Amino acid sequence: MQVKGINIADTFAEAFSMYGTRVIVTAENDKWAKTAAREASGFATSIIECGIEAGIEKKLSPEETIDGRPGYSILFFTMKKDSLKKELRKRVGQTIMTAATTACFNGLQSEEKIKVGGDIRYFGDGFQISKLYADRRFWRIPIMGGEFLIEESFGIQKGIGGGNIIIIGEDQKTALQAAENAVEKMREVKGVVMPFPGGIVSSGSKIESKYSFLNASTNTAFCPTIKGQTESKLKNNAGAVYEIVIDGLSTEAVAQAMKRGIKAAAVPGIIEITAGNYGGDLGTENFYLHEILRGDLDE
Amino acid sequence: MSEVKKYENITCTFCGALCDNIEVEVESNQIKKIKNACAISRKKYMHALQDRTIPMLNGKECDYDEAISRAADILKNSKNPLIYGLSSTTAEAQKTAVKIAELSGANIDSTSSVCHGPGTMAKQLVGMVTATLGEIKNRSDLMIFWGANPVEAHPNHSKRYTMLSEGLFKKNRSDREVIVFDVRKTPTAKMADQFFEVEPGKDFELLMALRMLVNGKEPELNNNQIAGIDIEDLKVIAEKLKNAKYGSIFYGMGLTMTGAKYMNTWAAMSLIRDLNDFGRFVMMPMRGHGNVAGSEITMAWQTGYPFAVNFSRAYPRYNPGEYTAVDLLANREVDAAFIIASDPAANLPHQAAAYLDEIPTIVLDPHWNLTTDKAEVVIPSALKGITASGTVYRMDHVPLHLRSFLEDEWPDDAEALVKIGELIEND
Amino acid sequence: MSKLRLKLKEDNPALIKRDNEVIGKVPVEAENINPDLIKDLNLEDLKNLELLVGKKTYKFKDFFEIAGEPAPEIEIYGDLSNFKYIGAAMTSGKIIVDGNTGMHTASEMKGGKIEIRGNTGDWLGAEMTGGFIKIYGDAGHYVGAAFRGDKLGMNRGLIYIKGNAGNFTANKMRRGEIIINGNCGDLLAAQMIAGSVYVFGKCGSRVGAGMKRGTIILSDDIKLLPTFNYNISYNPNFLNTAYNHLEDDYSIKIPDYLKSGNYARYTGDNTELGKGEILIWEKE
Amino acid sequence: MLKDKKFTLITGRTIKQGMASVSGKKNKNYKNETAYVQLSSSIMEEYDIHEGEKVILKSDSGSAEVECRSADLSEKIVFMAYGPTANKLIGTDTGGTGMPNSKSKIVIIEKKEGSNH
Amino acid sequence: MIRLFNGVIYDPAQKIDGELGEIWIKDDKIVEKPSAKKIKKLKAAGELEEIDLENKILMAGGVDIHSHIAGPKVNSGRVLRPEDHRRDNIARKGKLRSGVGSTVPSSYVTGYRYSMMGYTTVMEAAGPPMKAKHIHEEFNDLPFIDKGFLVLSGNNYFVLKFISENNMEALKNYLGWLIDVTGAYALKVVNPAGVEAWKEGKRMRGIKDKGTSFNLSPSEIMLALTEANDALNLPHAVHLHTNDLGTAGNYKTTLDTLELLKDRRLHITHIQFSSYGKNENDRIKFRTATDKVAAAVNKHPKLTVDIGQLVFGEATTMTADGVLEYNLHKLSGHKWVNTDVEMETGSGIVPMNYKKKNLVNGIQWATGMELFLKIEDPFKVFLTTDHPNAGPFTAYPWIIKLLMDKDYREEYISGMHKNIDNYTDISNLKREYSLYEIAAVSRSGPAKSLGLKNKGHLAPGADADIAVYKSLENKDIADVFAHPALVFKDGILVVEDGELKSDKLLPGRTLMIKPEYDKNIQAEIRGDFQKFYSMSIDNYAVTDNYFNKVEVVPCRSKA
Repeated sequence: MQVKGINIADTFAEAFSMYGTRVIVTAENDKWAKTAAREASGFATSIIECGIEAGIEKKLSPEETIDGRPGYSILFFTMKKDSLKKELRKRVGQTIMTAATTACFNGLQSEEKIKVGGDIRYFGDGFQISKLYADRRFWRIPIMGGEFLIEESFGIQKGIGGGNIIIIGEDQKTALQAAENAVEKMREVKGVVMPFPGGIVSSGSKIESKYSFLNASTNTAFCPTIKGQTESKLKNNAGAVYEIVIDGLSTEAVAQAMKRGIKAAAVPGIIEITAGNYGGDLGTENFYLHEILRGDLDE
Repeated sequence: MSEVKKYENITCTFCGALCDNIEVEVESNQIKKIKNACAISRKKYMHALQDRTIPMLNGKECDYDEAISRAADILKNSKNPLIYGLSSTTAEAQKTAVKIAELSGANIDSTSSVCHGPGTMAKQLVGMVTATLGEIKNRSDLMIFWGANPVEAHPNHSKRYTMLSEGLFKKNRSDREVIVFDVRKTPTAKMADQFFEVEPGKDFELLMALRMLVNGKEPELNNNQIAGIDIEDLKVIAEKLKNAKYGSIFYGMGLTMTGAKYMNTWAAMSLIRDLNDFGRFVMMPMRGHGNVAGSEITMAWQTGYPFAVNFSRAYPRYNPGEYTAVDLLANREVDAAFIIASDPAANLPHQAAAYLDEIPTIVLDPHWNLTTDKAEVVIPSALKGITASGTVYRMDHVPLHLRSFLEDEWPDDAEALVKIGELIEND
Repeated sequence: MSKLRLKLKEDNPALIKRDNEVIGKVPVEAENINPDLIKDLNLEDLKNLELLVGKKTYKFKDFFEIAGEPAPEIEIYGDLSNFKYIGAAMTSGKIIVDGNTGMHTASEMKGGKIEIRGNTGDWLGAEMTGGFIKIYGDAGHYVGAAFRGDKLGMNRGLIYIKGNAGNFTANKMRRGEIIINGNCGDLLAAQMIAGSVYVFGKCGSRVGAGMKRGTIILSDDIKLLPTFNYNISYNPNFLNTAYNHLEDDYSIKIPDYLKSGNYARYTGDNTELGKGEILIWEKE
Repeated sequence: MLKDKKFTLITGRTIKQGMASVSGKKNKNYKNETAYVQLSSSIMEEYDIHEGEKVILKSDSGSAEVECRSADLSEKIVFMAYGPTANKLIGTDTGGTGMPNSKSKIVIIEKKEGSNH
Repeated sequence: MIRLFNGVIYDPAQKIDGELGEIWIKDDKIVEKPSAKKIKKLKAAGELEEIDLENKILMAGGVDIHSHIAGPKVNSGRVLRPEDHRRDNIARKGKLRSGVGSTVPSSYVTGYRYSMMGYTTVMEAAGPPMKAKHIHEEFNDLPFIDKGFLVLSGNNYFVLKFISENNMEALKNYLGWLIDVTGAYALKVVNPAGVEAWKEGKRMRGIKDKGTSFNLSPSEIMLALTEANDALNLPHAVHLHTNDLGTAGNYKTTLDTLELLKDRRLHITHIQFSSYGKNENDRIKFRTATDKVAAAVNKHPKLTVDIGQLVFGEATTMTADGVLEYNLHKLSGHKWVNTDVEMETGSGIVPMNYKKKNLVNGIQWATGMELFLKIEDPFKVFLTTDHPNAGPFTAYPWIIKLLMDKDYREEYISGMHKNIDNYTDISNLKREYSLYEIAAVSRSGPAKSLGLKNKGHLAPGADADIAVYKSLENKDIADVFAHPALVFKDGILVVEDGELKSDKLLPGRTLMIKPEYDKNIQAEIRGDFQKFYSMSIDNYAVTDNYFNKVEVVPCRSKA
């Protein structure tokens, strides 16, 4: 199969079931909202070393937020509910509450909830104040900068972690441009984030290592500089490979993002667009690229 | 010719102090001599047998039984009657009045609602630390009168129970420090060691500030004064309150009727409660009418509630502001009234009392008063503590038995009420 | 949707007359005006539903001209200022009264909506635990309060009064929101435990006396009790959230000026827990 | 303007009112003992009122003609003994408590038309 | 006459344990079965009513030895708590007056609710002598049950004065006079010396120290009062509310008291509140100490106790032990009433809500249960909740179920705080009460302890106060005891099928005693009385007009 003349591998991205939530952070102005959102979603590329995966989903206008201030929505993902609560509490406490003028709200209405503000409130040392508006409870925590407002509970739901596409280009510049194009388009999709820096993974990995103390190592099959030394999946003319990893609140959103990404990445100079998997046995969800593109899912 | 009889330890029913040491000499069914009575009490005894009511229907004299039966009819046939008064009658009559209220689906309220009812409402919020009068006489080293003027309202109070009395541990005036808080320098204030003139309506602020000071906190100030009293003075007062071994506060309608009304008493009760963390401290409402305390007591054991009780559902419900006399009359919600031993035409706001002219009103009272003018039915009765016996409760809820020592032409309140009750019940 | 329409008869058994002139009105206990009860009745049963008039029992048909059919939505026309307990303890449905109502309207309400297009009496929404009350005119005393001796007043739900409210509004309030567009009497939120009260008009004396927790938002300056401390003049962000919620969820119009500018924050009552707050909007 | 000056009307017991009330409510003495107002002497001076002169007290609930007597009072308050005259000035609004404002009614003092002392 | 036949009779006083039988009632008494001839005559005259009980349970009417049902403190509790009554309304019905219920019911409702459980005799547990008229006034509005009151006498000025002067004769005469003039039934002693200490702003601990201006220890007071009680031949022992009541570790004070009075007649009331151990280093200071207390009770030859079983839910604590209520107020933050009564006593009131999941409340509950199960002789331990202190008396049927049904008890415990077993050993107790034992703890025992010879049994001569309960088969025990099939008071059927008959408002009797004493005591105390009381001694006595229907119970014959 080809998209705009670019070859699409007949393979699938192997993804996992994760728990996800959406956090809205607002501030007095865009500068501080963005600062907080970036800090909160920083160092959250992979649960393997970061404990949580996160990314900024969307910038929100004052009309779109509950407190009428500029904001951002951030998605967070972990494998287990417990860890989501734990990691989120750390991040909200350390990066949002500490950021000037911010407030923090739940952005996901769902049955299942985790207590975040309800735990962070104790930071108020007894001076915290609860407010209940139409069944949503908020906590006002006195801080040096004034008051930090945070919602008591955040909705969580099952989502997908690890959807991906791999873009193989003739050279680094072309591959990166294609990847950037892809990320830009994928960001238009609601309910997904690309948790790696700039949305792009430069150092992909495989499971297993020659060293017994490591359980992951560089993705040798896709490393262009050693394609002569080891078994490679790359053609001779491949100069650089970039991966885009997608976490989303639903299968549909992830598929939609992959589809948009592939289309946007299909530019001259790209050799092939493929996806990463472990043979299909580890993940809970397999996204077949051809199926996605055929429009089986939507469009 | 006729023999002179002497009675000792008679109880005067005028005020809530219920002095039970009156001596009376009687000859030919007339009071000849009175001892130990205060100026008001003396007048009361001397005048007791004058200005007596007779049974009346629509301004015309009638048989006693006719008046009774008309009263029963009015109560039976009304949809929402009011029974009011009760503070100057016996517990026996009060009990029966409650029964009549129940039988006739009435609202029943006592003069408590316009005197110390607010204190009872405050008690329902916070509780109350109190004592009998003798305990205060025996132990209290610091006595405070707050918006209370016993010298004019309870003339023998200070001699029998407080400043000037002889107690077990406190023997005389010099064993006690006395402070008065009031909006004007009353005769009681003149007997005190210290008088503080309170800005009218600011008792609440003052009490709350004292609570702060007693608990070691500083109240917020605008001009170094609270309720017209300097903060430095208040600090001294707070220390005195804390250092009292057995302090006591007597409060009057200067507290219950003003500003925050029952919340004033709530503040006072909260202060007194707090003060028991330091020493002992008690408070006492200066009950006005002789058996107004009894009206709350009897109503409470029969209905669970002290006043402002409604029986339209054949069980008691309670709500001051809804089932209280002033509200019911002023809002024109009742279609008949039974006034027992009270004079609302003199004592209630004019517009509330005026409604009694428009609805069938029954008055049970031994004397003519301003309300009897408004009554369709007037029922005479015997004189409590003179020609009628019965039970009365002092301001500190100590019960006393009244003994009658003269003959009367008319049955007493309790008997009249029993008759009315029977007529309604057996209808 | 079907509706039940009740129109109060001008001559009815609650009137107190003297020489054929109306001199007063006996209270009518109308807790049967409740959608939970009425929606499943047939018309005949509805006509015979009881109303207590003082101590005497009458029927709906003695008081109302009945139109429409029994339904979860009830519209009532007439001056019902002597009717108590309308909508008391209702859990669902809707009552609209085109006129006044008396005491205990929607007291102990649990859910649904009640709208009074006139004035109402004391104890509106007392001890309610849910639902939405909207009063176009004035309310009496003890809005959302606790009954005598009880520990907790209103506990969830929302009361919106476009006119004025009386004394002891939000007395011992535990949760929920009360919004008073007009003025408010004395002892607002006395002994409040938690919740939010907004007064956009003027306020009587002794606001927040004995309050433990909770938030009182005032648009007009007041004389504070000596038991409250000043903390700061600031623009609290949470109020944005609160105001948006009132406008979005309940269509309550918040005066624009309150949405910006500073509020002075006082806390107290310091004789009690001292964790209550009074936020007073500061004119320039 | 003098007439606009507001006073808090305090009603209360006096021993004479007490004595009169138990000596026949219909007697003139009871009426007399409950139909005067006490004012501070400075107010009397300010209003040019003489001891024993009759004035009109007005509140938002009613008005009453009363005799003036000077007393040791603050300038903020005027005092009347409990009774039917004072009750003409007391309103019926109990503020939901059952208790009328018997000690916090705001009154103004008006000189009687054509009064001539 | 009435003949109740085919009843399964439980009458521990006569050692009848579930035997099928009949009883005969004439007027207000249980009588011997008449002769065949007489029966025939009665039948012929239509003067015999025969009721087939169809194997239902037949017991004497219940006797409550300790309950706060009337008088100033109870009434103050009523006034204090409109919220307690608001949802529990009883409308007037027939001749039955209206009222309100819940933990501090109005007087009529108190009578109704006792009667509706098959109880016919109740002792008001604490009356201040100076306000005795009030108690008797309420008694006259307390229908369907016989009642008496225990007069507070442990901190009374004259008691303390005579003891400190070692004038035992005056003490005895004074107590006799006090009972006589107040119309009381027995002597109640509450926290001796401790109540006076509270008034003086002092605190006491234990029973040995002297701490008030009277310079007496609780021990000295208790020894003197128990001696005087015997000297007066009062039918009931001194009814004691121990020192240090309600505090962790107070079992030691209780054991000291039992040791001090080991050869005296004694009743310790609501002993549950006096049987707590203490964990010094635990956040939860309380634990049960029922092994030691029950052992001491089992050993004491002249002792009876009632439990004061805790019931979860609303309660209104009220006692003459003022300092205890102050402590409860400080602990709970709830509203608090205190009334000091001159020269005599005091009282306090604090509403409470005992929670099943609360560990301390759970330990208190277990303490009561353990004592019930560890005290061996059912004639020594009686069913009470110290109404309304540990809970309302209306919980008796539920407590009976807990005592009779081990499985239910275990299931109930499983819903309590998870650490309950660390502080109690209730889970290890397997004893189940039999109906015979239930009859003992709720009727025969308390009647015997009170010296009420006509009560608590079904032998000829007894008052015809009778409760008939449905048989327990396939029925909920609590439900059976809450809704008697029939209740007779004074031989009159007042309850049928758990419902009060509304055709009459039957007044109960006031039970009192008239001990012998030297009447000159009144003259002896007159001087101090007139000086230090606020009322005249001539107005102190409860006069006959307060007594509606009186029964004077004879004192014990002189040894």
